[in-house]
Amino acid sequence: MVDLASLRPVEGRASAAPSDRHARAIAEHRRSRGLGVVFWLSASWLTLVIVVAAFAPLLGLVAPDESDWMALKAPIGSENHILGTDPLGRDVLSRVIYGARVSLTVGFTAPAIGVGIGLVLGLAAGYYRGWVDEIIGIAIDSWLAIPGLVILLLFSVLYGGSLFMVCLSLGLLFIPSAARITRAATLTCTGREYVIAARALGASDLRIITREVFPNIIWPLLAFVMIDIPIAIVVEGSLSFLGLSVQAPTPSWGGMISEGREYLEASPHLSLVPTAVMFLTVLSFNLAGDAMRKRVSGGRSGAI
Amino acid sequence: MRYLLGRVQRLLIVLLVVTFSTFLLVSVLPGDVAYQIGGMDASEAEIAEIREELGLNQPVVLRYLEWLTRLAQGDWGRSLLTGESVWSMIIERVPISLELMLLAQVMALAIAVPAGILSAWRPNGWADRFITSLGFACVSMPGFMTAILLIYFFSLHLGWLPATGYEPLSAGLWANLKPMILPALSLALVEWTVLMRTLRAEMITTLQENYISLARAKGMSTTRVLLAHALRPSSFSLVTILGLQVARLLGGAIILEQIYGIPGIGRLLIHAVYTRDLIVIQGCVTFFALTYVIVNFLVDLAYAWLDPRVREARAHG
Amino acid sequence: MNAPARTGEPFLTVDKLRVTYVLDRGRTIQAVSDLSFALNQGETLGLVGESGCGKSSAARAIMQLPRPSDGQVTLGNTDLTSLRGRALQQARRRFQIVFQDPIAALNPRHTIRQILAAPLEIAGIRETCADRDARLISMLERVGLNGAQTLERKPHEFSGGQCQRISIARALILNPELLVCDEAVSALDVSVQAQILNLLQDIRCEFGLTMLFISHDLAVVRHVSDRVVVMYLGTMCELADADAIYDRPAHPYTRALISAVPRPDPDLEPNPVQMVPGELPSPMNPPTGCRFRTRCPKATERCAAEVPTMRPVRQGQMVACHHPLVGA
Amino acid sequence: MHDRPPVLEVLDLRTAFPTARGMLQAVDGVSFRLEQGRTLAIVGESGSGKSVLSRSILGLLPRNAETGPEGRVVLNGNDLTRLPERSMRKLRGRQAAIVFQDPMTSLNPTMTIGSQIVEVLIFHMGMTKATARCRAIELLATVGMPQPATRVDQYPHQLSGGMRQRVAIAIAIACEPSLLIADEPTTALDVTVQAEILDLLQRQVRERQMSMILITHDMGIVAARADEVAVMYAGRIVERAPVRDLFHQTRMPYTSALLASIPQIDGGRRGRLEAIGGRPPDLVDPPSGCSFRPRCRFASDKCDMTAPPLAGTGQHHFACWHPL
Repeated sequence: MVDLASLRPVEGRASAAPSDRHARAIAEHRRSRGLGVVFWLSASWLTLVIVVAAFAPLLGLVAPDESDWMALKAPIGSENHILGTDPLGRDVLSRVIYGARVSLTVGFTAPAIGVGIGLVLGLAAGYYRGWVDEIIGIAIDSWLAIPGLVILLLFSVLYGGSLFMVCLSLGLLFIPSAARITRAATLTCTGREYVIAARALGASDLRIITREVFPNIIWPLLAFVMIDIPIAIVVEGSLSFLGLSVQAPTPSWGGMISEGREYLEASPHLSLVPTAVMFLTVLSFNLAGDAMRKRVSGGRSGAI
Repeated sequence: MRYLLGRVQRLLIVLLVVTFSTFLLVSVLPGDVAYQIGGMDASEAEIAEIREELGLNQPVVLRYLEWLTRLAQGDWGRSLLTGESVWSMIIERVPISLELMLLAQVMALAIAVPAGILSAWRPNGWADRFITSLGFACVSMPGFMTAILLIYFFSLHLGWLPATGYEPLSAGLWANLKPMILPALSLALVEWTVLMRTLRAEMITTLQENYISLARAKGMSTTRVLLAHALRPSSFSLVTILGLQVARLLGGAIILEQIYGIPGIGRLLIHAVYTRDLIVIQGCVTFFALTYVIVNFLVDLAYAWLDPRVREARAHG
Repeated sequence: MNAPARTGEPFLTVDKLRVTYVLDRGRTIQAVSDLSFALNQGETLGLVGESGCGKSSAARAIMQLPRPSDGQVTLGNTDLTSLRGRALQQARRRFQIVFQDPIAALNPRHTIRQILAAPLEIAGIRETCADRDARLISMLERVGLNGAQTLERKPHEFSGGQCQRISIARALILNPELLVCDEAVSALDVSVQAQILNLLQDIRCEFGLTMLFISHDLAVVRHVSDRVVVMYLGTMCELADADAIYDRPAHPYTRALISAVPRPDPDLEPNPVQMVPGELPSPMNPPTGCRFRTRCPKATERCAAEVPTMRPVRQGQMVACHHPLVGA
Repeated sequence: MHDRPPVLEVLDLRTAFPTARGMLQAVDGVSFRLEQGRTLAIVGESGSGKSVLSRSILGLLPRNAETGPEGRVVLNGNDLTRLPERSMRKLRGRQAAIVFQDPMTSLNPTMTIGSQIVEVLIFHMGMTKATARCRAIELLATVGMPQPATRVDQYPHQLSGGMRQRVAIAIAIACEPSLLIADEPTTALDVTVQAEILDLLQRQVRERQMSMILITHDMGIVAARADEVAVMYAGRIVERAPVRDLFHQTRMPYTSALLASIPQIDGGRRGRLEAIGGRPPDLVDPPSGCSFRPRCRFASDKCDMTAPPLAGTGQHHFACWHPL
């Protein structure tokens, strides 16, 4: 297979009126590199969920924890409860919307914490090597040795269900993978000649890290963060499923699914509605992230 | 051989770091276990006496060292609540979790390997797009959601498979396997995507290599090029990811064990955490760390077998 | 072309340079052992040898990237090997390097302005944007590029030859005294190579540069160098004026190397290889005594027993061989 | 000389790749013939299309490559461009073989060198595993591999660059193909090993009466090893001649400029090299008329208008309106 890179044409002005062959080639290339309809579909669903969750109080919804004793376990489509109510008479639609707040906050803050700390560790390990690399390596290995959920269990039991603690403990879970990706990217980057050239110019380590290494490793890392967001939402869902995430009154998707489990037979929508919403949101994050990664890495994405 | 000794030494350090940090974390747990034992109405004196008897007042480091020395002699300690030996509790549950994990991994691999090869053969072709989007759908469906849906269809509606319960092997192979199919499937549905994507990414890079062009130039058929030439050099990171998953799955199936009512290690751990049973928590975490260490070691050996260059480097190392 | 070696005393002296790489746990490789030479101001020394002979490791050691394991490198009257930290970073202005792969030597994320401004920023030269741009544009014009059009663009928009010109501009912007070219033209096509070689000649005279030219291509080295060092498996075989070493090689390895180069003339029959066929010995356990003896047609017991030392065999020609080809 | 049909005949071969800026015409209408036992050197700078040409002949192009419909590649009588992939596969390795440039990456790192030779023998020659293994050991001996019996079970990373290239040659000649394409076989090797490998190639080609296409950018190798030479520029053959004519009666300005810009190892001529001005052509948007026009000293409006055809007397053909 001839590698196209070796045939890289020298810069030249694109011909004024590209013949149809050129136009076809440019179009084909743009399509494979473009973001595509899948991206726009998922992006629009995500914006909808974010906007609705952010402005929930203004939407004039019934309060998520207000019980309407008149309509217990109302089916979908009853008059003032479009998506019906749960056994305590609380409106399913408003609970799903307010539940989104929990999932999205966790979804964005946890990877941010994880990648933030992972970035620093990875950079230090990849750039300074030697004993720094060894110690950070052992720390990461130990962190991976304890199954993630165990840490979450201990943390949630220790500090109870505050949203902040869930984000923090979940963030800690993302540190090892982020550190490994950064370390690998830093290692390849410091091997390249432009870093050695910077050293030859007398640049200090700090300058090399900030000006030469960082701009080159930020892209693979950002692409990787896009994978963490859906994972964070899923893990938060599992936690609230076990009742270890935010405590009872505040609604969360996982909690709703767990509560709806007993009534699967009679009114399955109690579990299935939050399941569907969560699935669509997580799927959109994944698809949007993959489309962007394709754009960044030039067509052959699919890195884990 | 020196390389392998180096690896073992490093993994032992990891083991120590893990056990000590868990011990530290656990001993800070609020809601002292003494209350659990003494019951809510126990008097202060009784509580103090229980704490003394269980040695909870000694400084953490001393308790850890004491626990470690006893572990070294094979005594995993006794559960503070039931007094049952931790080791027997773990040994009793290991085969169950192990069976669940192995079944899930076999299913995951059976789907992931062919899918990975197929999608890597024609990147961005129709097969690749279909498999990748299917993968995203499975990844977007967390384990407990798949579990609920599977139960909803296969056991509630169709009634083919039991939703919960566990039959030991002694009750016959099919009787044992039957309740295991749904949990293993819901686990496999999430894990296969990660394996597939790793293999796909690696295969795509391998298929660009010169020795693949040479294989085609030798007149080898496409299937032979994919299987005999490209698969093995692309399976290195697959083995690593598999190793990580095996270690994680042993503890990670906690939720599924909860939903499907399978008495695995995961449930033992959850129960121990709720009841603040320090010694059992410590025992479980040590067991997980041990499996992680052993699996990592096996992955290293697999590397040497798969990649002759590594085997060569280590023979000198 | 041969800029007269103006001042008598040597400008760059390398004394017993040794570079050792530590493999995992205790096994080491001697990439360079006992390299010594002196270079006068404005002179160009060619460093030639096959891959694995340590020429690139020597170049990096001279540049203190990283510092050599042993031996001394003095530039003018400063001993570079003893400099540390800030002092070394300050001194780096005086010696610069150009790499083999033109594209990899430029940060893909930076514009050409950022790349060329970096040395000025590191050296702490404060000036207005206008002055700086003017300085950058004039340097780009000096290396044969259209300055104004180049500043805003990124490395991937340029061909190999153009990127190498940018690297040279970056190296020259602080007016260095020594320029090390590590296989600077090996990755380029013949026509582009000729352009860069001509450019190197022009700037050498204009900037009064002393140059160290490392390459595996003997024809290019002869074209560029005043004197040439031939290396084999980390050791020096021969050091002499360019014409002397090519016309009357004294070391059997030099003769074998020169005769193996195919000449672009169909009437010449390809010379038989004047070496014992076989593989390059592994640098981990090099042969005892003279390292070339396992492939040398004239090897004797003495070659195995005693390590040959560099000694003069003719005016301005030194060789490390017990049986030099005198009068060849 | 012309009684036997040529081993290989290539007519108006075109290959292009879609890129972000349009269709990159890597091979732009190449035609040549190659008789039995002759060695044709194809020389040109990077981007001239010589490697793409070699892969187009064997049909080893990436999926998105587009080949011109009217191109013909006739090998021993059958037209490869019309063959379905299945029968093309029977041909590759059997009638035509290729040796790549970089020995470090052209052998499978996880397979022993023996199995990589045996594989071809079993697939094409129907040998059993045992006979194929002995044949492999014989082949390793013929390509000058020391202790072939022990080396056969070694892995590529245990061998030096030169040794690996010998294995690649052993694989190529295993099924006695009539055409051997060597794509810059020694560029990644040191000059002393280079001489040994080229001697080996020439010996095998002569002993087995094979025809060889030797692709290189080094004029020294062309002069020493080729019978005929084709100079490529911007995807086209701009000059084709027996090796002596090409060097001594060069007609194409590009070829003479190329020869003049090579530094000489013999004789003290130093001073400035006659470098060719300008930059290599852009294959996506090639200049109109003769593609060397922007860099040519003799260019005229005629060169700007129409591209000169490959014409000339006897065996010396060149594509230039103002030949030297």
